[in-house]
Amino acid sequence: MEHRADEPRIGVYVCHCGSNIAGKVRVAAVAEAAALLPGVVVSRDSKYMCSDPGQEMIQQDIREHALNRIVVASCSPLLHEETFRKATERGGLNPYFFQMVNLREHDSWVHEDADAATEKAVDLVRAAVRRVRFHRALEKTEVPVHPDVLVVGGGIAGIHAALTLADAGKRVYLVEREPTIGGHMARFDKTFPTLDCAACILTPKMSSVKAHPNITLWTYSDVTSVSGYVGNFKVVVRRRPRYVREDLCVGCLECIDACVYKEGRVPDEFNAGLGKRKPIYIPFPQATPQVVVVDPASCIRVKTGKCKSTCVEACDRDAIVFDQKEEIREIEVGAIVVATGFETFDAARIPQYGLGVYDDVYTSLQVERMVNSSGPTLGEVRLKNGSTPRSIGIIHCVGSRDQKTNRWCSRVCCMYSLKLAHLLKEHTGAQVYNFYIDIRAAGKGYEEFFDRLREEGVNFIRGRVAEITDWTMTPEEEGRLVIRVEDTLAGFVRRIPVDMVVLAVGLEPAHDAQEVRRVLNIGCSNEGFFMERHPKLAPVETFTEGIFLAGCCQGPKDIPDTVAQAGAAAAAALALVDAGRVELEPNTACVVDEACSGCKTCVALCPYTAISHDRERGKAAVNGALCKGCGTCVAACPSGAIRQNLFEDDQIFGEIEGVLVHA
Amino acid sequence: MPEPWEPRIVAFFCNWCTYTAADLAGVSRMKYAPNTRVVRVMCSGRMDPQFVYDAFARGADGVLIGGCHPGDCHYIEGNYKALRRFRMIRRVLREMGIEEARCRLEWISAAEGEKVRRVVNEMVEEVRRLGPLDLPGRAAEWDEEVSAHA
Amino acid sequence: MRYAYYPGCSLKGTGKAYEESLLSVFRTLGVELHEIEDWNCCGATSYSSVHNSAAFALAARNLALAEPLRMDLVAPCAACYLVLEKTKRYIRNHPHLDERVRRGLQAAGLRYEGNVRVRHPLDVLVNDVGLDAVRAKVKRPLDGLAVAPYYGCQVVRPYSTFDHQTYPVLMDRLLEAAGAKVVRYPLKTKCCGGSLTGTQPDVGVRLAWFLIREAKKRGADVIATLCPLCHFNLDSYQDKIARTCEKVSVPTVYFTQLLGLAFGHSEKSLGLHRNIVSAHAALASRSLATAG
Amino acid sequence: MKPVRQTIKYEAERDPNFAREIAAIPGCENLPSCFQCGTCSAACLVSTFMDYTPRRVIALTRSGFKDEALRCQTIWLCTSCYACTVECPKEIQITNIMYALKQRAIREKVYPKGFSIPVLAQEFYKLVLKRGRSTESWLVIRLFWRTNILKILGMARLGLNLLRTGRMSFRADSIRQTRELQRLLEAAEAEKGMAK
Repeated sequence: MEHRADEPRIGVYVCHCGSNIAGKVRVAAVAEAAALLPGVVVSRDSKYMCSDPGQEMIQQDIREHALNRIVVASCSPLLHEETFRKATERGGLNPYFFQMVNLREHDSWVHEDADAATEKAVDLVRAAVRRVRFHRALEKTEVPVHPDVLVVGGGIAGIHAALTLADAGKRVYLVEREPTIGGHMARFDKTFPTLDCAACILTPKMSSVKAHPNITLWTYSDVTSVSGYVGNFKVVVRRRPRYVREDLCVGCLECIDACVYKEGRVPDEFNAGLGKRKPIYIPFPQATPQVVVVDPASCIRVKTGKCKSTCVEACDRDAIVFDQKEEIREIEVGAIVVATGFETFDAARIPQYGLGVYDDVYTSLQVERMVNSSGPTLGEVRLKNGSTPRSIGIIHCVGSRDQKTNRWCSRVCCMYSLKLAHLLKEHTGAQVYNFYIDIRAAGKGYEEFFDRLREEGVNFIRGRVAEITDWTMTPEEEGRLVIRVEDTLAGFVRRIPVDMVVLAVGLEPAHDAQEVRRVLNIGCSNEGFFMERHPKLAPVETFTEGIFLAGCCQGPKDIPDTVAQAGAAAAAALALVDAGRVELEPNTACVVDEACSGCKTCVALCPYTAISHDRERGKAAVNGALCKGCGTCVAACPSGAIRQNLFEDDQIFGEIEGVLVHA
Repeated sequence: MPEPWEPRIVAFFCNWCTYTAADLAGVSRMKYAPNTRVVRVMCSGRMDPQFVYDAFARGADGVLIGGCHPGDCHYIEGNYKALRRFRMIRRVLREMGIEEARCRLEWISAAEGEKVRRVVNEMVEEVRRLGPLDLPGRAAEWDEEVSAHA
Repeated sequence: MRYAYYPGCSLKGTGKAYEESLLSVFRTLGVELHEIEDWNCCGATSYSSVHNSAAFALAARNLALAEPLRMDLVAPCAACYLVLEKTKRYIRNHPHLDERVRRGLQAAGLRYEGNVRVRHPLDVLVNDVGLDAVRAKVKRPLDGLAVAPYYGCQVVRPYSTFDHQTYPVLMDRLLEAAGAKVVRYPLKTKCCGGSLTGTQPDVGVRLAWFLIREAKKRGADVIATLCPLCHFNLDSYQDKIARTCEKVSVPTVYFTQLLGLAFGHSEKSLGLHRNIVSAHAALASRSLATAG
Repeated sequence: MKPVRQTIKYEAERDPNFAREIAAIPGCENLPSCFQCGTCSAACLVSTFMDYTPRRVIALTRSGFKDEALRCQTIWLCTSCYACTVECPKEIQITNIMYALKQRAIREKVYPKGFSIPVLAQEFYKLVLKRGRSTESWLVIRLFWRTNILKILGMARLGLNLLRTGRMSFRADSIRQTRELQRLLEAAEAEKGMAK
């Protein structure tokens, strides 16, 4: 056994956290009770322990009272453990002679009775006091960090993060599932509130990705496994066969013309099903990379092997290769930026809105393509019968703010609905009605854009549409779609006949977000978006160190916010890989040789193969670099021969005893 | 006058899921019974059966173990190990005449603050129905009996 | 197939034809109904307007009477169906209410343990008997008969235990199985006016008019209903609609009457003679009228 | 010209407990969640004729304007078709709240005058209490006796039609165990401990 500091001299600090803790827990009484505990030399309560004066107080007490153990009872250790460890260290102690008590999240905020909350606080402080005496000085462990970074997802978030990192001189792997990067933004026509064209902003960035010497772009590829730990991830990427050699194809599109299908047959994903494409296709003219792709689900050659394969003949570079197989690539990276994006709500789930039932009901994404001059209608807004709509209804919050579908506000629909209202009015001169519950125009220049729309004569009706129907009552309704809505500001129900309906669909987690989360070992919030480590203090970090979030995979957000967050994620990743080394929590396990019987129980248990059996000595040994500190082996060792730093048996028994023994 | 008895429950929460969920319950200001005392471990796989026995021996009326959902363990499969051990712990407790409801294992993800509230409240009520376990008291009685017979 | 049977007040009065046609269709399909002894009024919508727990206790008496039969309970009237289903759910989910209802039942020497499954004949016909079995019994398909399928409200709302709550389709499928041409009818679950036709005719009759007018526009020969109140409102006020709204008329029949016709039963045995706006001419125009 | 009325509301006119009392009734729990989107009103066919839209009734109830909520016609025009309830994005069971308001209006005798619906409801209640079943003809006669005897003459034709088609009789139906039923209803209505 190593040397333990002599008699413990413990300092206890109970934080008021303003009124957050003191409003429920009688902090002075807690400090008084703590003062009576064995080993406690100093016990104080203070308004804000995390503030400079609070931390200074700890440092001063360490010096003045020769304290050798510190307990701070304040908020969650996930928030401020590091803060107080540093304060302890500045006071001249090893930072691990510190223990934190969570009086806020686990006590004052969740209990109503002040007596019970105070009693609980005293118990928890007593437990920490009993625990901290068993703490020991630990060395910080540092590991080297691999300098490369992986970015998963090639929408605007992934593109921006990849470019930022690459510009900083880091080698970046950008992995995208679709045949092209660009994501949802590539499908938008204009962007709010400035109405600059989405393609004009995005496509230069897409080209930069392709051209950047530091970026390796893998489209039509999936991340299938991630192992390792912060600074040292091993990633497996599966590159699906696109039956076209990327190194040879120049994007001349001769093969598409030559396809045995003379017309497109398959609903075109990029145009949200408004157009048709062939089995061999390029998603859109500026697709990056400029390489065609063969859709195995519709290509006769892939499905049956029986096709004249006119595409192959048409290619003078022999780029089309039907025997292409999937490729598995293994890479090592120091950090991962996850930017896997979102999906839009399937409006057919709300049959009241008639998507798929009535001809002229469209989703907002379809309308983005319709108003786009390079879209399937070349920017013409036409009804199914070929005429131009005279009136158009835009329905906000489709699938959002609804207990039966998605509870959350999708944040972008108000603004993109305003944008579409403007564009549709511009394209058609129609009367445009926006049906909204609340207009959420909180962003720079957004409210001004809303002002502009009203000035342009767009009608705003505050009410959630109950139904779109072809049940008509008056001559002017005949042959049109009738929107039933309460004009809640006027206070009565209205029937408004329109020719075209636009459903402003909300944002949802991608359908496979749960699988992606498992591969990456990160968490999801209840609604299924990836969860950030802390909404304010660590908004792009995840609970897995070294993995960062950008864009809508973390929650709905617009393009400016997405780009800002992507920049933040890139900066966080950069800070990690640029440092070259990362400090690890020293909570690893180690074998106490004298007690080890060499039974090997632990060896099989370790999920990281960090434990080996030294045959010569007949003992187990933990590789500290591989151990991640779960403590599973510690609990399983029949001889009690494995110790987990920071979570030693004595420490935990001390805590158990502390919460149960009444002082 | 002796204070009315209140169940004392020691909870062992894993750092990544359940402890964070309890933090979330706090941030969301959910209210639940004040009878639990949380001991943080990095992983439910760290749960040494001795922790459970020790808690009961020192006077706990119940023990709650919280880990990540199956498949979601931060350490890949520590929670499966915890589940295996938990089954064994329960068998031992049964042998000792300690009711099953006094020891509970729950999967609570970091997003499930509401589940922390529900599980804690449920467990406090169940244990309240069972009444005090008071192993230390019983042990003292047995000791007396034994010495009386001696 | 055997079921407990709760006819409800309407099927013994204004909705007699519903019971007549239901029993005769079920007989053909080999479905037995056992009417529960001494059943009472379900309370409908009016009772809930006066006293809450008493309304649930009133309905619960029927559940208590049906429970010993150990069969699913068929309730053809939409209001009865809903009230029984709602009562079942409310006493299960609200302990305070359960206690009051229990106390009431006890005072009448009864108890209810929560084991009665409430069914609508449409549910039974589609899900228990099955469309194939129905098709097999069709002797005279309703060829060419254009039917507006009108479900009304309370069979599908709020619980929608067997069909969509706003866009149900099972009656469409059933009538198609009998050979009818079902028209697309966007008002299939809109309100018929309920009791307003009597109490606030200026409101109720207009609602019935909306429904009849749209059925006409969609080319329906008849409107099919599955609720005695819907039938009453659509059938009985057409003269008033003609006077106050518009001269428009479409006969209204029970879906069971249409099935019965397809099975070869006579109009009389199905109670079609009880209609105020006779469906005879509409049926005759598609060569479906029967003698007597 | 319509007389000019004061429309401003003072805090003293509000019943601050009203919303809580209504929300405490089984099935009315979600009242506080309303965000006033008006889906209920637009889903309601009868709202075509209502004095306040259902959304406004919810707003009045939630804000404690009890008098307005209880005296409005809307609650009596609700036919319980549940369209609002199934469409509500906040899963508020508006139909149940309408029932709760009706019960309260009858208890406090504040329903609109000359409105036959609440009268029908009470007549129905009495008839069922007495006989265990409802008979439409009896109900109609009782109803018009109490509201407008002249109206019954306008109904004569419908009555004749129903008699002709064998769908109406003047013999009131009844269950056998009326005594037991009355005891049942009394016990269910009674507050705890008062049951005989």
